[in-house]
Amino acid sequence: MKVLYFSWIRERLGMDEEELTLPSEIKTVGEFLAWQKNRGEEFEAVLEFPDVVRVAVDHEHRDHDETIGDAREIALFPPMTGG
Amino acid sequence: MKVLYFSWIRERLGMDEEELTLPSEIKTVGEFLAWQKNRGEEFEAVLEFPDVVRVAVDHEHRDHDETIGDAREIALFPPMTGG
Amino acid sequence: MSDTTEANIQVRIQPHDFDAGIEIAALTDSRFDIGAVVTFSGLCRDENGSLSALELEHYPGMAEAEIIRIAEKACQRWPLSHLLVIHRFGKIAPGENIVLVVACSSHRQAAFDGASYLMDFLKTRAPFWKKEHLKDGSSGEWVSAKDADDEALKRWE
Amino acid sequence: MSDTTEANIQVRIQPHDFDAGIEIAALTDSRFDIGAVVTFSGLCRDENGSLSALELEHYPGMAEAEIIRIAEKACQRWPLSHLLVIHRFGKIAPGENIVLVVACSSHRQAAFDGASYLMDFLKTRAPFWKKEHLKDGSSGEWVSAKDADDEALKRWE
Repeated sequence: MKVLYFSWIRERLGMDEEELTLPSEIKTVGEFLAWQKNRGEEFEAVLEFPDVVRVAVDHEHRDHDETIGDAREIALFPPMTGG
Repeated sequence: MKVLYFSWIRERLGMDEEELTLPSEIKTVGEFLAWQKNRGEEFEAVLEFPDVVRVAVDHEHRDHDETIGDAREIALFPPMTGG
Repeated sequence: MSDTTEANIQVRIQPHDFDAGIEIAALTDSRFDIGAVVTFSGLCRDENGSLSALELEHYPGMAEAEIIRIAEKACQRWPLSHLLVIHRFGKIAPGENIVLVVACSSHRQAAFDGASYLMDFLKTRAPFWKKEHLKDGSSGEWVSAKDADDEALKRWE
Repeated sequence: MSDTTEANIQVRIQPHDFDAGIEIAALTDSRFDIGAVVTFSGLCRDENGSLSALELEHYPGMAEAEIIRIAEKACQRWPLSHLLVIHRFGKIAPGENIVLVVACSSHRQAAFDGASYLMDFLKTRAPFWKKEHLKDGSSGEWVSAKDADDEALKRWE
């Protein structure tokens, strides 16, 4: 599964994308974020306040309590500031 | 005093403007319209339903119960359809 | 009404066409405080294909004065840095422009509200009248004022 | 969503500038059913003079998809004959264009509401992020999302 990072999350993690294989017990967006938080110092800093992190699964916004399903692509980003 | 006519009022009266001297007893827009109505057949037809006739005094809308004052220019026209 | 507010209002009553892009550029070039520009363009419609042109009659002098009064009220109500109104007169063919409003502000809601308010009052208070000219060569009807346009004013009370 | 509705939505995510007048003309030329066109242009502001540019980052693929979803909802809610959205990315200097929305309808209130709805949801849901670059050569802050933008959505509920 491809995981993308944008804006200050991308900058703090020092990467814009990576390939990940998730443990099968991870079903929801929230579980995915909790798992990510344990992947090192930078992930812990980025996910210190997970509520501010927005998640899209296959180009669609997903709330933290929603399931990931068999996603091809997950993206993590801060609240949007376009327009 | 200059009196101007627009749109179908202009067409029915067959003139776009005229010079008039009003009797001194005419104070309000409504009194002016009532006086105009007696000026002949075309005026009677145009002012059959005076409520639909809009009046401007010196380029400002005036309700029928407002006074004319010492106007230089009065205009009669139907409801507006610009834009 | 402050001088500053008045300086930012432009009203043009003209027979010739306009270009919204050129007007937006003229208002925003070399400015760094305008975050939002809302334009309204009103066009001549002809849904049943019988119209040759609309003829726009106006009351010279009052048309400008009345639109300026409406624009001043809009500028008192919302923080608009510019408010431009162009209204054409004369014969206008289907598909052609009739009216343009350009409202500039630092914030988008003020620009939307200012332009919408201006159009609602322009429709019912600016002295313009439309007459239809039909394709068969006959002179059609004077367009009737719409109750819906009077209704639209109530939301600004 | 009917085919007709989808056919009338255009979304472009691009680095280069746009011209509102050209876009309006492209949507309205040879059409006689459009009576009202509302455009919203969002520009890069720099009120204190310290900004060199905003850098707009976006999520390719999702940016288009999300704006199309918002546009489809607008077209379901109001009778819009066209809804065009152009959003730029990359470095944008103060005074330059960032976003354009063009909403066409036979009636003015639908065009105003459609454009305003689209901007409110684009602001909070389209995946774009702005970073400041300052004139002193330093990289400034990522622009923070505004609570007021979330608030603005409530009037469409």
